[in-house]
Amino acid sequence: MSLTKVSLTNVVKKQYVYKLKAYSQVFMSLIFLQLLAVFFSLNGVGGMAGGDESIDVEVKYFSSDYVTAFTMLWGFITAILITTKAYRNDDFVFVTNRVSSNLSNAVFLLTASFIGGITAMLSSYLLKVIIYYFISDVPIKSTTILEAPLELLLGIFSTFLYIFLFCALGYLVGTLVQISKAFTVLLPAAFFGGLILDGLRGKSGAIAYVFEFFFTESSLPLFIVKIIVSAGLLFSGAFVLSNRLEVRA
Amino acid sequence: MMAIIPLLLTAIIIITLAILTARAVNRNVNRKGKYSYSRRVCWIFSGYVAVLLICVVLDTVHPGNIVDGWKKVDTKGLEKESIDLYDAALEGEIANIGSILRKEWSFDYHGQQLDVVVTQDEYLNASVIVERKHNNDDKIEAAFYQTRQSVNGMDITELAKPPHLEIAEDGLLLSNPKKNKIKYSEFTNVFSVKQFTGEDFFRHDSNFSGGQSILYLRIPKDLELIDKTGINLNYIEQE
Amino acid sequence: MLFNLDGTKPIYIQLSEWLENEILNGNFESDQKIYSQYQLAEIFNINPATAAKGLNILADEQILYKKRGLGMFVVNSAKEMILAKRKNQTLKRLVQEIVLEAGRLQVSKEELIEMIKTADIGEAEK
Amino acid sequence: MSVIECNGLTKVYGGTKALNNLSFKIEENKITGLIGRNGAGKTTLLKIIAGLIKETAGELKVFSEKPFNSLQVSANVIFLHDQMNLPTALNLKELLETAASFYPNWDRELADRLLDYFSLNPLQHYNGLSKGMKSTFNMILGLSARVPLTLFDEPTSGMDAAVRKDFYRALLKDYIAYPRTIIISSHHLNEIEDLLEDILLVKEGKELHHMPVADLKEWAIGLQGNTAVIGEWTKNKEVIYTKSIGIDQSYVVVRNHFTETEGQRARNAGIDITPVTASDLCVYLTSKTKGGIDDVFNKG
Repeated sequence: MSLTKVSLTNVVKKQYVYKLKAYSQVFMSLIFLQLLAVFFSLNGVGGMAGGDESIDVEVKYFSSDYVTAFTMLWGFITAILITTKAYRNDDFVFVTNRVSSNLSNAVFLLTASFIGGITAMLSSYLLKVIIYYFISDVPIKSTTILEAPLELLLGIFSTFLYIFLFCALGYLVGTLVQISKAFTVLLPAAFFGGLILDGLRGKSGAIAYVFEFFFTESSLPLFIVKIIVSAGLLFSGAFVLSNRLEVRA
Repeated sequence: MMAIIPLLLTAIIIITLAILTARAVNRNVNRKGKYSYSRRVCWIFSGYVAVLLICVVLDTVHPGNIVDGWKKVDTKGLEKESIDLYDAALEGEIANIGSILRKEWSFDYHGQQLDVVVTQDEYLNASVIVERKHNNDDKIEAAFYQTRQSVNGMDITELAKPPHLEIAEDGLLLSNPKKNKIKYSEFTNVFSVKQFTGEDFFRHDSNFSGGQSILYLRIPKDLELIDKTGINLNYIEQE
Repeated sequence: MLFNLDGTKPIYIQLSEWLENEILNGNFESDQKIYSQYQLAEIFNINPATAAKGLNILADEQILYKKRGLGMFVVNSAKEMILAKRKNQTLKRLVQEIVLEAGRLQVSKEELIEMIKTADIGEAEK
Repeated sequence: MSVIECNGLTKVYGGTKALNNLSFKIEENKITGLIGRNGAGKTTLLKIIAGLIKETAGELKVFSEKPFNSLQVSANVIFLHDQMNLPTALNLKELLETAASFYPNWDRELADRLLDYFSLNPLQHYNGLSKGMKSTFNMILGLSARVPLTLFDEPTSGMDAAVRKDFYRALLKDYIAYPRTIIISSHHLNEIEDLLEDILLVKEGKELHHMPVADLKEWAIGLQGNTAVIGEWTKNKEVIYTKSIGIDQSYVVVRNHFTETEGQRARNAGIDITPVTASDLCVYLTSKTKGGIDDVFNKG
């Protein structure tokens, strides 16, 4: 029987198509989490009361902050999920090597982030409609898609990048855990330990710095560069670490 | 820093939930069905997206309940406007900024003295500025001026009512209007948009600007006003 | 299956004997093409290499001859060769065993010869 | 051409050597039986060939390439075992479709026919299958993929006798039609013996024997008779297995170096000479002691 020649791109493409189907359950959890977030958001994300002797003003704020935050965490969890044995070894049934497996995972996560970004932004309209029709008896100030289409696009894009960053982080975390189970304890310990330490010292440490590094960047081009570079580093780290990882039953 | 802790707690809850859903979904997968699981997911997901898109449409065509008729106002000019009004009032030039005159009263009064009393509240929600007329015409003229009030950049001046004035026996009774309550909701951008539009990240910046309210009294030349309740009566200096 | 798989003889020996029987029974004439190793493998559910080994035994004994690219064919004198071989080998071995068993049972040679003589020859040979 | 070349292959798992300096070669288009006891390292070897795990020392080449992380090897090898991690979200039909997209020689018709023949519901999910049905499905995957090197690890585990028979026949027919290199590891040597061309016997991670399966039958013989006589006859022979029967009888398996006349003389001395079946021989060869389980009970 003559040998088959395969190219990496070809295999990655096939694996990607395969993963869209095989990992489809992650999109069910996306719907679930976004609906849950919408439910949490119905109470509003903040409020203000003010006024003087002649007038009292009470403002309640709604936004899809929760939905976006939930979706980012979903990306994180999804990325961890696909590094677990149950998913990782799926590749090794068919044609693969570690590079193609990682690449197709990255492309899958990119797609998932994009879908997550779009639905997270669109779900703010679901939130609005529910509030209009079922919740609020007071006037609402909002902008429709027609008034600010660019803001929607901006939202989709930046949310997509955020989710992808969280995916990259999750992928690295998941890969570390695959290498050694000790990381399931070490990583959360390091994270929470760092937070508590910062809290005790009353100073902001590395975690807060990382948080600010992304979340307070107001220049879009710089933000894009930051995300791409960071996600790239996280993925490369995961690629390098998993390249010697054996398939264990 | 402390603000992160509740955020983390929610995160933990979400992670647990997500894992549980993933598990539940996994178990669900093994059911035999006429259609494959991935296809069912595809349908459910398409349904979800369709609902979201319908909501986008509903939002654009949404007829009522939107805060309408509220003009936008440039909050930067408001402060200057109120200072200007006050200065103009003290200089007796208030009539020249007549566009913000909200209400006028006119009472006949023949006495020599008049008690000024604030009823109900302790303070009157307006500065009282008094101008003596050049003659004694036994008439007290009052006018209520107000600069624009705004909340979050929207003009709500119309919603504030002018104070209540009444001449009773030997006294001018002033009272604040019935408080007007404004309740409304605002749909703000998500943080990942605000970050780039210069809005305050993760916080909802509210601003309320009450504006300047002035009750301008023109009284007969020799009428003496007696401040019974300690409101500050500002008399316009006259040469 | 047709063969005794747990049997004492290796499969390829059993296979060559089966082919010999086929020839003896007249199922294959002189110069007729015999089964290929793949046909045999399929018939008996055995590895083709094993089947080839069975065929090669007969080829080595020149009961079959090879035509390049065409397969194996039965030689003219195949039947006679098989019969001669069986007499020489099979019968000899059987006699050996009989003698041995007779020794164990303390049957004398004369007695044994007598037993052979009286054995019913009718069905076995014809 | 050698499909697999293995030199001094060693694999250490947590301090123990699953494979210990193993060397062999597997030729193209042969069906080889990988035989050994549980824990002999069969699965480990197959995993290394399939590129799932990495050797600790030594070298193994499949199609002249190291299989670990080789896309070329992966494309030309399929490894079926009873712990296959097939995605839970896909039903059997989709799994076959996916396999078809990965393997260019995939025979769709064969896969569908086999699925139908073995009464597997294409809408069912792999996880919902019984052990035997999983094995059956693995077999369908393995046969339909038509890859140059097919590895079956215990392919018949859980299958009932009828399905096992069908499997052997299907394997052979497809092999005859599309010759390729196949390695089967199995406990049921007597069942697969006839399918095999070669046999690779491993014991404690080492290669014991690698030879055509036909030769295995003549490789050793069993001698039975009076213990003293047997002892005399087997003095300078390579003894593989001994067992005492009754008071003074013994059964001993030795390497078959007997000539025709020697055999004759042994028979005359009252020794029964019997062939040893391949599967019995493998059991004897791979057992830790020459006496087998009996040694445990023979305290004296």
